[in-house]
Amino acid sequence: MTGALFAQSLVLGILLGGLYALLAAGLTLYFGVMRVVMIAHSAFLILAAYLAWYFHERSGLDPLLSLVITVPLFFVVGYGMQRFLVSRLRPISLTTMSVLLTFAVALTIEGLLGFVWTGTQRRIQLEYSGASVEVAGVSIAVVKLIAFALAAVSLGALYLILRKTSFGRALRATTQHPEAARLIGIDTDRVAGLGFGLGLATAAVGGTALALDYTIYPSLHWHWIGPLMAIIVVGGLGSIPGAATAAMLLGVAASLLQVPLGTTWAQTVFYLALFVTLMIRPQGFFGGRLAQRF
Amino acid sequence: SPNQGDDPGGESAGPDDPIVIGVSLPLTGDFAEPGKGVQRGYEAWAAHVNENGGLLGRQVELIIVDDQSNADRVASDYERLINQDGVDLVFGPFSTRLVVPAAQVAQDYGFLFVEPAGAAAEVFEQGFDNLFYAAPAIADDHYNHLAEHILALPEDERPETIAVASMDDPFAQGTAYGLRDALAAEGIEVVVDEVYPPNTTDFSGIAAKIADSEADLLVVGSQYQDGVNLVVALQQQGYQPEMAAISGAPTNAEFPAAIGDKTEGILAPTGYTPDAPYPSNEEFVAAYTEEHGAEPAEDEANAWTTGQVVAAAVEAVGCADASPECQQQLIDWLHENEVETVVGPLSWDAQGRPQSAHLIQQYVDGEITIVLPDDVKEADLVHPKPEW
Amino acid sequence: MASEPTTGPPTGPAPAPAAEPLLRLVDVQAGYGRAALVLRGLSVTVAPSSVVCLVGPNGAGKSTVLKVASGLLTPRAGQVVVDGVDVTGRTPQQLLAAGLSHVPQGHSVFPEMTVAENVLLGAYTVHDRSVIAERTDFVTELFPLVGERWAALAGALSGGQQKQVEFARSLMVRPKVVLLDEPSMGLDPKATAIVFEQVQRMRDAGTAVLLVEQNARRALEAADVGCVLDLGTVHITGPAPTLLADPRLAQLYLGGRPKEVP
Amino acid sequence: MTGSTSSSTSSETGSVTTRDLTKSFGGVRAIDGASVAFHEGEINALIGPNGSGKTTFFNCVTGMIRPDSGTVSYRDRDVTGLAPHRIARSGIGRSFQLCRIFPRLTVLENMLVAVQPHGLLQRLRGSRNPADIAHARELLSRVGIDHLEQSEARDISYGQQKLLELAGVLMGDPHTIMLDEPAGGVNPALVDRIADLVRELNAEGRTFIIVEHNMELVMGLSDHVVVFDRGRPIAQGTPAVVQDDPHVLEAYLGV
Amino acid sequence: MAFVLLFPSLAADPFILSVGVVILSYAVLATSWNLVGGFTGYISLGHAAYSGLGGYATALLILRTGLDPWLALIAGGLIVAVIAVPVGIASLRVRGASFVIASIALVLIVQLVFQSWHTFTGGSNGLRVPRPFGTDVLRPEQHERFFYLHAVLLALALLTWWLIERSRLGAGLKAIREDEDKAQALGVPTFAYKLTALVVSAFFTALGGGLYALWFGYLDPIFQFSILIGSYMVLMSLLGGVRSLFGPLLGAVVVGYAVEVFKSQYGDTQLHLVATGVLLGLVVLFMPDGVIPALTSALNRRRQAASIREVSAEELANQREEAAR
Ligand SMILES: Nc1ncnc2c1ncn2[C@@H]1O[C@H](COP(=O)(O)OP(=O)(O)OP(=O)(O)O)[C@@H](O)[C@H]1O
Ligand SMILES: Nc1ncnc2c1ncn2[C@@H]1O[C@H](COP(=O)(O)OP(=O)(O)OP(=O)(O)O)[C@@H](O)[C@H]1O
Ligand SMILES: [Mg+2]
Ligand SMILES: [Mg+2]
Repeated sequence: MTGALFAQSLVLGILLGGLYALLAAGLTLYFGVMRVVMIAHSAFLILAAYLAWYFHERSGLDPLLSLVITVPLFFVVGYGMQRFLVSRLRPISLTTMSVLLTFAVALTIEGLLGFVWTGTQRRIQLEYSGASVEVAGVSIAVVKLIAFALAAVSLGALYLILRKTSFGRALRATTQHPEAARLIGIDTDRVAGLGFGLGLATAAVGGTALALDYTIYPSLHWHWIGPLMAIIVVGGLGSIPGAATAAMLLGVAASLLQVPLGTTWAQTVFYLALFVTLMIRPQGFFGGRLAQRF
Repeated sequence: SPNQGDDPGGESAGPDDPIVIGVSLPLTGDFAEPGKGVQRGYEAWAAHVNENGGLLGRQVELIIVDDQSNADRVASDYERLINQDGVDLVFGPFSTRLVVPAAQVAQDYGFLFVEPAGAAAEVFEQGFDNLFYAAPAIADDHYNHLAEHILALPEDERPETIAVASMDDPFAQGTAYGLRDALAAEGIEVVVDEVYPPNTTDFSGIAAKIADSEADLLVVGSQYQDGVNLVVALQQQGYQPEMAAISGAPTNAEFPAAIGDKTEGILAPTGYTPDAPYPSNEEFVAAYTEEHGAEPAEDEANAWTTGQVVAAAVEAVGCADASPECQQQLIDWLHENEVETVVGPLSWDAQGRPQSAHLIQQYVDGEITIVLPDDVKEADLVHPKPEW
Repeated sequence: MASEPTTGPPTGPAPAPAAEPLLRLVDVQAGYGRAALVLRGLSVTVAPSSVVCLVGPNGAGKSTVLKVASGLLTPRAGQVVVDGVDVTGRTPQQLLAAGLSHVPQGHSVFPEMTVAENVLLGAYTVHDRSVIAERTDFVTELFPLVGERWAALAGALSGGQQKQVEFARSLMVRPKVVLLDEPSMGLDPKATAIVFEQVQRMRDAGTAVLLVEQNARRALEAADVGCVLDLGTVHITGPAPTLLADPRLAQLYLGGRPKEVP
Repeated sequence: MTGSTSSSTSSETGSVTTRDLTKSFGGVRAIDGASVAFHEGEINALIGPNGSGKTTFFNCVTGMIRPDSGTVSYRDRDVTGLAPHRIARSGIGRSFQLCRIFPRLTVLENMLVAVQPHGLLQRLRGSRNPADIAHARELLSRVGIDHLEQSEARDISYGQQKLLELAGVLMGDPHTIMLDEPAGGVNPALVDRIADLVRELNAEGRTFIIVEHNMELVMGLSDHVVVFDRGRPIAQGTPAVVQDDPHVLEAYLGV
Repeated sequence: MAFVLLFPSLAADPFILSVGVVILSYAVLATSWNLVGGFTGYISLGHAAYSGLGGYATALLILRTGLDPWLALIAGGLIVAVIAVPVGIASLRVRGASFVIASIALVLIVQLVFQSWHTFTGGSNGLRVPRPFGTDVLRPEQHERFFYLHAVLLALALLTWWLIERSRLGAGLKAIREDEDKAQALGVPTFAYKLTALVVSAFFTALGGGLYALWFGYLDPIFQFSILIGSYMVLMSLLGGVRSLFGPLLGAVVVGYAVEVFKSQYGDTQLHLVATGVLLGLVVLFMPDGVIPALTSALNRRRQAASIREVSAEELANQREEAAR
């Protein structure tokens, strides 16, 4: 591998890792604060990408502007999804049943996308699609840079909301002991709904970022589920910093490994990391701060 | 829908009953886009035949079902078409990945199986004797004219290095590797050789490798959108090859729309061109354009060709029913005869491989134009290609 | 109060209410899901500045009474009245706003949050920072453990320590009515003493306390009124000392060998 | 059945014995070099303030957590670091402080789980054999919840769950029974019955190690008391001796 | 039972019969899945890995070693069972969500490997599986034979489930589903039990996959190792009820039938996905225990035991007194 290729791959890995980080953070949020495994996250991601594409197609405006619509929209949809679907699951089997419920939602979204926009692959055609800036011999595509910036900003905001606000505390309390949370005056229904909305809002941002530089099609979400799921386990279910770090590391690793191994084998790094994590530290490298008590 | 369910054999079909033809196509799922192209081609063919007095004086009727791009479904579809819907004939589905299981069912029931899309070499190595590919050449031979042309270039113009990237798909790989192997055999160095899974959306890594290699010739075996993505990613990395041969994507009408004015100089093999001088082609282009307001593309043409091939056999043998005798006669006839089609005269070897070659097209001044072989070319091949 | 006819061993009449009761459950019927009724027409009244203690066998419905009172469980019939207002069917948040707080049975800390976060969440509905600071100081002094393990995850504490945190958390608000479900369970003698002392202080501050305890003798000693609950109804209501003195009752519900606790 | 109830009841052999047992969690030393011996055939009590390491001690002994250092032996056999089910099979049954039952199994099914024989063929035998069921019913009635036999365990009250857990432990027919706050949340009248049950079982030759904050119960029931503070024993002996120990008074009873 | 035996002679045409084979194959897979999912509550969305591996193992054994197809089938099942051991050791260390994710990862990784390893697996070219019966056995007759073969396999899987269900192993597995630590403290060797369940389940799943491969005759990594197939197994089991013997079978019949209906109903749109999604969602929301338990509990509602005994005050006093004595 030449030095230039190494540098280029490294930068590509970091850019990709940023996007993974945002998406994985949303995914781990549901789990960390709601014990819900949200398979449909990437389906919503694709939905947001479609909306960005459609918005661009119709208005001719920059797809980034669609965020003004999709972020609030997704927030509301997330709220509704928690309140009307997820909250109906029985607490005792919440985790496993939520997998199936959100799987059903994912299928439904995929089907509707296919119904409305057919299975045709879509891609936003922008003035600056092929543009890039060159820094020290490394070309960085403008669209990737924008996507990365979007990811970084939303990730930071998400972290601050969860850690520094009383809403964040209430959200975590709600997951950990809903009954006690209600008894100390937290409107758990609302809080859980808002938390879900927040998670889904990250999918809106991620989807728009995705639409800038990728082809989209209805079944594309399957392609994202695997790596994202692996990332949140490696990072520790529920840990946002964990998810972000794991996303970065694995994004870079996949990008670098692709040079000697090729695309397909490089993909396996996510899953290998997952199994290695299970063997060495099943609770993930950041999560599970609390050792099991008996 | 036709009502021959009670009489699957269909031997006693009267002269007024329509000839029912069953097809399973990927109308949803991964192969939906080309699948729909094939559907348009089949439907246009059927309409055209019916307007012109039908087959053997009978109308034809298509039953098209959706296999969801799924191999399990495609087999079950033909099972149903043959047994439950009592079709008289079947046409093939789309995509190499679906052709094999479908051909198996057809063979088991003794049906003739002419298909518009299973071009990979492996398809013809499975021992099917009922299978015929209705296009000029199997995947590996698509670039034959280009390979000859490159090897005939003067030493200083000849590319010295090749970068190859192909989707992990028998058809896409077949085309790309046909060219790669032909050139490599003559000593041109392959510096990058990448395969990516069909669902790949991020091509920047592959592009980085290709850009880093600075290969003279870029060979891409793509389906459609992956080709677009790879080209954009290569542009982002500032890679400028002397020659770019991309199968699959560029023959799509949406390709120039997707990458804008960066198409100039891209080469692509095609089995079909609306401008081809073959007698039936004008008829086809006219009929199709009238109905759809656009010229047919390759998928539509292959479907139409399938119809033509089967029709030729039916007219020659004089039967069109599900009975093994009739089907066997049709098969035998095709093995021994040549058929005039919109892609030229076709004949097949014992395994069903067609014996012609593909045309090579190039984007010249924004138009996709035939540049090879010399006897049918509309313009000269531009080399080296302009920057994208 | 206690106008219900009582069954079971006769006891003296209940003492006259000191003031308008702060909490009244009237003829409450309640149950879980579609299952049979757990509470079958039960009434309890708690006056300000008084401690009412519910005792009874396991599964009698004591916790269910508290859940109905705090809105965790909606009764199928009957009323819950807080400070003269019918609050039947309101949510726990609304009831907390109305001045009623409930410390549930078992463990209810937020395990993956720090002790600090747990305690501060107790003041979720309080917005005055100085009040929060003052009460935080108070509880850390009361339970030294809370201060010592301030930054530790609550789930990492021992069972009894968690109960201490929980109780400390409940002291962050000063409601008019407090429902305590077995607050001393799992506590060591020192902590138990602190809890009962706080119950006294709440009463002295005018709060109405409804206490459920299996540490029945100790609880009745601290209470004004005792109610014996069995099979979903109140069987006996009376002044706590009277109940304690009743040998048959003691034998049935308070353990057979009345002995002084060291 | 794996029980060995007929074995020697001499208190000469140690029951559960630990040597220099240590376990820390992060910065917290939950057990700090504890060397303790519990007496075979007796009712032992383990008391101490909240957070003194009693539950952690139980967890180390029963293999639920692995001690950082030190050894655990059971009836003169080193069992340090064995998997929990192995320790259970060697004859130690335990209950949990935060009551653990199988919520969606019925009360009776909860009981039957505890019958886990050795050997594959044995395991493939039916789990609902009449003898086991009769035994389960008898134990349930001894703790007073036989009427709940068909209820799902999650639908019974907290105290009832504790009783179910106790009965479940007994169902495994363990030789040594470690109970973590068996009386917590249990009605006093029933506590008396539990005490009687413990005495009966002890008379049959079973050893008990009981963690409890109910001093009345501890002092009335136990033969041998160990007092923990900050992860190590600070006193041990008969109830009378321990009760008057100044350290104990200061650290635990708070007088 | 009788219906199953008679089905081939009742089937109007070979197509119906082939649908019957597919449904039975679903039933085999769902029942096999339930051996681990139902007992232990470890929800595997990646069981397609085992069925796919079973198919490939069978095919590759026949093609590369020339083994008799039926021996290859059984050997394939055994190989997959062996593969399941390390997979289980790695993934059964975590519960709940992590396990689900690990199972998804398993099927994705196997797909990548089988797709990439062209020389061995045929990669994206797919793999033709030689027919176990000679060419003189016509297709309809093949369908019939495979129908019975699947029925036999299903019966074996059901029998195994039934045996485990009533055994102490089964009691232990169910305890694991509820509370693993507690089960361990009661002497249940939880890890060994979980692993046993997974391996047995993988074995039957692989046999199901292998048998299907022999019937279908063609393998392609994309279709073999798909999450969707694994999810169908879960859907079918849940729909019927994971805690009843015939639950997965019933689920397979319903889902298999529904798939055909949705397809013919919604033809060439993606609405069939929507229909499947909505069906799954409804089951999860309204019948989380499945159809069979929902029906039985509706029938038995009256028998539900009251949580509090009905006794008069008089009896109560007596009772308490007696108890106190
Ligand atoms: N979630 C529930 N679902 C169904 N039944 C329940 C539930 N919780 C309690 N019960 C039943 O209601 C009755 C009363 O339970 P409750 O928890 O109020 O008893 P309790 O008096 O608090 O007992 P304890 O002293 O053991 O805590 C019990 O018989 C129990 O079986
Ligand atoms: N999993 C854990 N992670 C971190 N710290 C722990 C953990 N388990 C126990 N500890 C700490 O170890 C110490 C001893 O806890 P343990 O539960 O053994 O106390 P205990 O004697 O049982 O107390 P109690 O009477 O309250 O039940 C406590 O300070 C506790 O915070
Ligand atoms: Mg209670
Ligand atoms: Mg403890």
